[in-house]
Amino acid sequence: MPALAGRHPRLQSGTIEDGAPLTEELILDASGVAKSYGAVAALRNASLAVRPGEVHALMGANGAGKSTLVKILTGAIHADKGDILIRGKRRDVRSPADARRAGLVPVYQDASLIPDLDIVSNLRLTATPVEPFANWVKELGVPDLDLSEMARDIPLAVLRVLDLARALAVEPDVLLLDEMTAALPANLAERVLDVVRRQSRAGRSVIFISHRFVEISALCDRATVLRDGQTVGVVDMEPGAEERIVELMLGAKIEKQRGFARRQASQADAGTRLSVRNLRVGTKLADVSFELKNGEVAGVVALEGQGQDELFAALSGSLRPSTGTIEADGVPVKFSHPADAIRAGIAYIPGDRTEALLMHRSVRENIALPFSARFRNWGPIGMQKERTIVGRAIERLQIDTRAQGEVQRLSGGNQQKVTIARWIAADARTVLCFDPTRGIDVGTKREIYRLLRELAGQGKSVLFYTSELEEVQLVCDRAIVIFGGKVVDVLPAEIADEAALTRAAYGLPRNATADVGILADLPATNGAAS
Amino acid sequence: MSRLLRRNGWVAGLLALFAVLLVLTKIIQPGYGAGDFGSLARAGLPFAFAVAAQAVVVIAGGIDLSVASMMALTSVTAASMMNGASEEYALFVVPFVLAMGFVLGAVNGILIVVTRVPDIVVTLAMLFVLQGAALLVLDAPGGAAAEWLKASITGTLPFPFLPDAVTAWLPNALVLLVVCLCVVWIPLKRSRLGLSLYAIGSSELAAFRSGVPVARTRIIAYGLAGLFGAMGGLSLTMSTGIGAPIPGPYLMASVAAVVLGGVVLGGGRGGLLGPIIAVFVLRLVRTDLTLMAIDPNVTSIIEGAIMVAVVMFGAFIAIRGRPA
Amino acid sequence: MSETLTAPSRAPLGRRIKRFMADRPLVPLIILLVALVVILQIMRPGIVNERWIANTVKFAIPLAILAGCQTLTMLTGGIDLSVSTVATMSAFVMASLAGHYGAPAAIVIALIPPLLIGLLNGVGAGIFRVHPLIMTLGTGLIGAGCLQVYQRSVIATGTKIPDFLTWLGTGLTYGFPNALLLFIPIAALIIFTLSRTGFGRLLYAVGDNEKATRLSGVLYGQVIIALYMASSLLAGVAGLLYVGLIKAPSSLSLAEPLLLPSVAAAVVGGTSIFGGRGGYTGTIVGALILTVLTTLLTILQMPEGARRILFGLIILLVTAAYLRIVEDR
Amino acid sequence: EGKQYTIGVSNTVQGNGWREEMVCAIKAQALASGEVAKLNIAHRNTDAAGQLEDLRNLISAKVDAIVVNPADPAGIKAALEEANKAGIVVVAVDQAVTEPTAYIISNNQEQYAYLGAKWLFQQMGGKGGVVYMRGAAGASADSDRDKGFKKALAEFPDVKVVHEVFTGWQQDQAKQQILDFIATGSPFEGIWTSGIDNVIVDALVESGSKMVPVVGADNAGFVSQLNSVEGLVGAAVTNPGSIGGAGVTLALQILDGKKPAEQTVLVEPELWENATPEGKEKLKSVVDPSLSAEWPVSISIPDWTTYSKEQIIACKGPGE
Ligand SMILES: Nc1ncnc2c1ncn2[C@@H]1O[C@H](COP(=O)(O)OP(=O)(O)OP(=O)(O)O)[C@@H](O)[C@H]1O
Ligand SMILES: Nc1ncnc2c1ncn2[C@@H]1O[C@H](COP(=O)(O)OP(=O)(O)OP(=O)(O)O)[C@@H](O)[C@H]1O
Ligand SMILES: [Mg+2]
Ligand SMILES: [Mg+2]
Repeated sequence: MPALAGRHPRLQSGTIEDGAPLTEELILDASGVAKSYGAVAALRNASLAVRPGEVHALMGANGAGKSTLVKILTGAIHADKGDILIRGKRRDVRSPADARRAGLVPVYQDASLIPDLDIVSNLRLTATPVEPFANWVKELGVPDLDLSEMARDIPLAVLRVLDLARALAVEPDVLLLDEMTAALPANLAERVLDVVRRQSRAGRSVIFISHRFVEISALCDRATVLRDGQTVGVVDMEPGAEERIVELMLGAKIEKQRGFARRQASQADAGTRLSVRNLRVGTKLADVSFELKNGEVAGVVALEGQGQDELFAALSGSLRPSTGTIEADGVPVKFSHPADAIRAGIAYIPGDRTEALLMHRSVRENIALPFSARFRNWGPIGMQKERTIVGRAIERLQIDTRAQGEVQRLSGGNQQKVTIARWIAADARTVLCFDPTRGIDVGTKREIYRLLRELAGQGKSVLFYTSELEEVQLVCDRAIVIFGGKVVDVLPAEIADEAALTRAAYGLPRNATADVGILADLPATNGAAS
Repeated sequence: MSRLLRRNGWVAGLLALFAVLLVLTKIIQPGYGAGDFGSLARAGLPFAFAVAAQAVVVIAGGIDLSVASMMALTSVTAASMMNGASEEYALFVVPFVLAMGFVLGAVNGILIVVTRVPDIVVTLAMLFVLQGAALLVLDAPGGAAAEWLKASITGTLPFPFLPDAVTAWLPNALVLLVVCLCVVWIPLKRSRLGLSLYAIGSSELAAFRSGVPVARTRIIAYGLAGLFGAMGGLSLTMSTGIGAPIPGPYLMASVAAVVLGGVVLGGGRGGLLGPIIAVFVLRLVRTDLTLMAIDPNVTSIIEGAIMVAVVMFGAFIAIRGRPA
Repeated sequence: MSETLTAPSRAPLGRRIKRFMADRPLVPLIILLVALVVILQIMRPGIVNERWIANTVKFAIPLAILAGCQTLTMLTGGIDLSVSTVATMSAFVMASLAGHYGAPAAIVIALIPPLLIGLLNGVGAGIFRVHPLIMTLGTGLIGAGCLQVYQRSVIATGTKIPDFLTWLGTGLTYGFPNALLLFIPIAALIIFTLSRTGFGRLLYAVGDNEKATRLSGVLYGQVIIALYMASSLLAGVAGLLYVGLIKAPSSLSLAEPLLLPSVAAAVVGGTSIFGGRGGYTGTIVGALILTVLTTLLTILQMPEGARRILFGLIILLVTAAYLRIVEDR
Repeated sequence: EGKQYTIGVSNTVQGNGWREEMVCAIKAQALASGEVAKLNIAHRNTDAAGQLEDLRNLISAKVDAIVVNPADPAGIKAALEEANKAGIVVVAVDQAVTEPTAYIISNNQEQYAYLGAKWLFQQMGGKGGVVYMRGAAGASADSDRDKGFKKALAEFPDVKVVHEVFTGWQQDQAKQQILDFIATGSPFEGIWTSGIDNVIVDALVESGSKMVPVVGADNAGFVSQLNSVEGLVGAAVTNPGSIGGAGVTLALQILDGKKPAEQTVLVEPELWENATPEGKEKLKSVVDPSLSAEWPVSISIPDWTTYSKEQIIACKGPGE
């Protein structure tokens, strides 16, 4: 079993798997790294060996310890045990600034710009040269960035890009990208992959963390797999390697992903749950009309900034629409606060889990939060009843509750599950899911897909925005494509493959025969073109 | 341009408010002139330094409850050192006291960093410690101040190129304040250290990840607060000619003016100018209330109401200004 | 939830103790309290007797109630600096009316101004989003001014403290302060509210992540208004009790000296000033610690300055030691 | 009908019974004199620097005279000098000031402490332990009183201070301090207080401790305790808040051109005790339940104030 191999992964990778000589120079070589938070062991015995010029994937299920390892390597936290060799020399990395001097530059899982400083000041703070930064930003697909804008006014996806550009601008020997692409729409993600590839071509190394296998196989040379805080294997990326990685990650074989049973045609006229007409919100969402049926999962597909944020905000009562109507079960509704939407049975799960969670509170309190919201529930809580309801939701989502005392100690994926569990427990009739699988491992993703289908099976309706186009066919009944603030197409799941969705997302007319190719192939063509 | 106004709108508004109040004062008391304005500047001096001290710390994401005690301690130290000493000796006393303020302030910061006790508790403890120290230096008001020090905040200096009518409105106290603050703040704000102050106030984690030496920056922030506090203490000694070991009402006033001045409690936003103008607005309000001979008991209602109303108004614009 | 954190059986003893304390933050606090009492007893043998304990408890109770206001508001990331004014106000209004309208009516009327100030605080902090520090500072000033004006208008009528309040504030029954009759239910109510009611949960939730509560349908303004009104009401009750204890009905600065200690008691008791963390049991012990500390310093014969220095240092030391023990990082 | 003056008042302690009475006395005397058109009162909690500000504001307001209760004798010299230059008559009440042009009408704080302490030590039979409960650390009135106390102490070598604390002139603090001290069981034969007196008597009664002689000020609450509390021997030393009214009278006299021979007029304290029959009579005659407990009962000063009791209680100045 690979678990045994974890003790000497370097040996294994050096001798057995690719036959390269042991003496080959490694730019980064970490071994025996361990880190515990109280009773929770985030890392037990992790190792990672990176060669110059390679793109090295760091894989693992949610909570496996990837982010923890990145933080240790870059001095953001300190390991309890372990050796870190940089260019063959032992080095005690004391802070991110220290790591930078050693040539290790990270982009963490969450944005690291100072919210109250403008971009220029952020650059000056980190002594980042402005010129290369600006070039990288352009390169990464953000053409008209105003450098005097405050970081807090910038949307998350762009912030991630800026984080990356800032890292690139100092020309790091090792770039560590922790779920860099998770919050990005496909067009921006593509650019990132492109840039990473060019880094490796220039002889620099990249440590790349992602839960998207397409990206891993298209980009990486090797992958180190973590499970429960241990390195359980190092895999060369060759055809079929995905299977092996998944196997190592989960410790058992899992069946191949496939579409889930969709709504029967006979249920098609189950009645309209939500009907949105001529909705216009702010400047981004111009005119959107669609219907959401009972028992339906409708996917929303859009490039970055096409108004999807505003759509979800308006439907959840966070933003007031300027014109248009929303009807729930045929009754016109007006929301001036999320409480109104919730009363109408509409729950919103934001993509950014830090917006949804009480980080210092327990899993239980997080899940039970909506119960207490209404004034009439401010009184005593039925603890027994709560325990059962919450327990059921935890079980249904298989939340890892080892660190349930404080949600912040859960891994990203488990945190995401808590945000969903809340509304399962609250039994919301309609769920607005904004990119719920952002930064979630395959196993968990599949659970979430199943869950959404299950909800639909119970007659509930789900509006599902995703930045991963393949998910549409895995989960949705229909795809609603938004472009320039308007619905440009509605595709039934059968024909909503990535090619069709991509075309639609760019506002191109539907063309059944056009072969756009799968996403993973695109960068290659791109690279050839430029 | 519009961004400039948006970012500095609060300060501009305060400045306008100050101008309106000045006009109002002139209407209430037609005799109000440059000399009275000089009194205003002198009255504002200790408050302005207290507020500057508080502002630096608040921008860096903290709070300093020991400002007033720091002023009391530095004031009695200066007054007792100068007691019976020669005029020249004060030349040594001033830098000594300033350095003492910086060091004691830095102690605040070091304690926060080392003990990891929340800033509000550390500075609360230091409030008692510094106050106790002040009582050990002088157990009753006393001491003395060098004549040249006392003179340096009275009257006006003739400025070259400026007509007397203008210099009359530039009292020495005001000039001293501006010089002291600018000497420290302007180079600071332009430096990486200045950015770091804002950074740790805005997001400590992000600052740390951006390579800001968080602990050191925090210590320096408190050190600067101590330095400004010492300036405040000296200004007390300069205006009263003595040192008093019981802290004056500078703590609450500094917090109030910092917020009125547009510095966000919690850190990362605001500057020094706003709070300083806020100090003078509050002083002028008091002058007006005195000039109008308002019932003394009503004045504290009015002061409280103004504080609440202005901040509520600010909040109201902020809510209205939010998109959609 | 401690039940999931099963400590590995082979952990060294020191670590196990530390973890035990981390899960029960009250234990180290109580140890600190006992340590202070022991020091006191060593310095003045015989002082720790029944009568002294009763006195200490008597003085700790009003402080603990006001610190309760701070605990509740701090949980949401706020603070209530108007409590001392509010307490003084209710005491003075009650004392000035008791002669005319009788004690019950006077007490009821006396609680109206606190509620109004609480409402104002809540509206400012909850609806207009003024920082609570500023809001409560401002309303405190306004309240103090109103009290001064009011005092002028009733100066001739004289003041009176109902016997019932004196009994409650100063009396002992079987050696126990009568004030416990009021305090135990109040404390139980606060603790129950925080741990077992929807409102209590919301306080923690709002303090932790306001945006998340909004998305869960919580009306922030509603919670904050209720909170500050509750805080003011508590402060008003504390004022009534305190005037019964001190018997200085005409003082316009009656509870002023309790303001900073009330904040200190909450913080020493482990409540985070940034919201989301803490509880009332810790605050109660914190109030006792501060009261004992005051005694300790009164007993010490040293210059006033040195005494204050020591007070500050001990507060710092206690909090730092407590954090060290509780933080299991 | 004489001239109509505007008088400015500056006071730096708010919410304390003694100071409130002082302000009311100023108002009442201004009204009773018939010579004052308007009072301009700056009355708040602040320090010497704050008082400088208030005084300068009063100068800006062009008042004819200023009655000031100084936060510090030396600290406000600069503004008093400016006032003098502006032709404004300055009268300091309650405490002296160092500015030579200012007139002073004041309670003699040193004498206040000396008188009470001496009586107390005699009551104690010239020996034993005394509890010394001072005012606010660092206040100049407190250090003046300390001088008087020490002077009396020097005359009684067998009297020892067994406990010295600063009450900060706070009722609650004083009460807790004395209860703490009683709890230690240390013997003591007398208590001297700097005017926070009634809570001390309460504490003695509540704790069931043995009654010892107590010296306080002439606050209404304490005076009534001296008349009514079983077994309490004590003395009230007068420290009239009505000194403010006297200040107004002095200011008006000066404005009318009747300058006093001396720059400083000291109002000497009296001592009312309940140890002798004559003393008891005196105390009975001054007790005044209609006053709030913290107001001194000596609401007028013969020769200096002309208002009636109703006027000072009404606390209305001219034009109100
Ligand atoms: N500050 C913390 N306190 C306690 N436990 C923590 C803390 N940070 C991480 N952990 C725990 O360490 C483990 C590893 O977390 P980590 O964030 O490294 O996982 P990950 O592999 O990055 O997962 P994901 O893919 O979900 O982001 C998790 O079980 C998590 O609960
Ligand atoms: N949201 C998306 N969903 C699916 N595919 C996308 C999305 N965004 C971009 N793509 C794919 O990525 C490819 C690159 O997009 P891009 O807009 O960069 O095309 P381009 O015109 O070739 O621009 P350039 O030559 O400047 O790179 C597109 O062909 C498109 O298929
Ligand atoms: Mg992670
Ligand atoms: Mg292209």
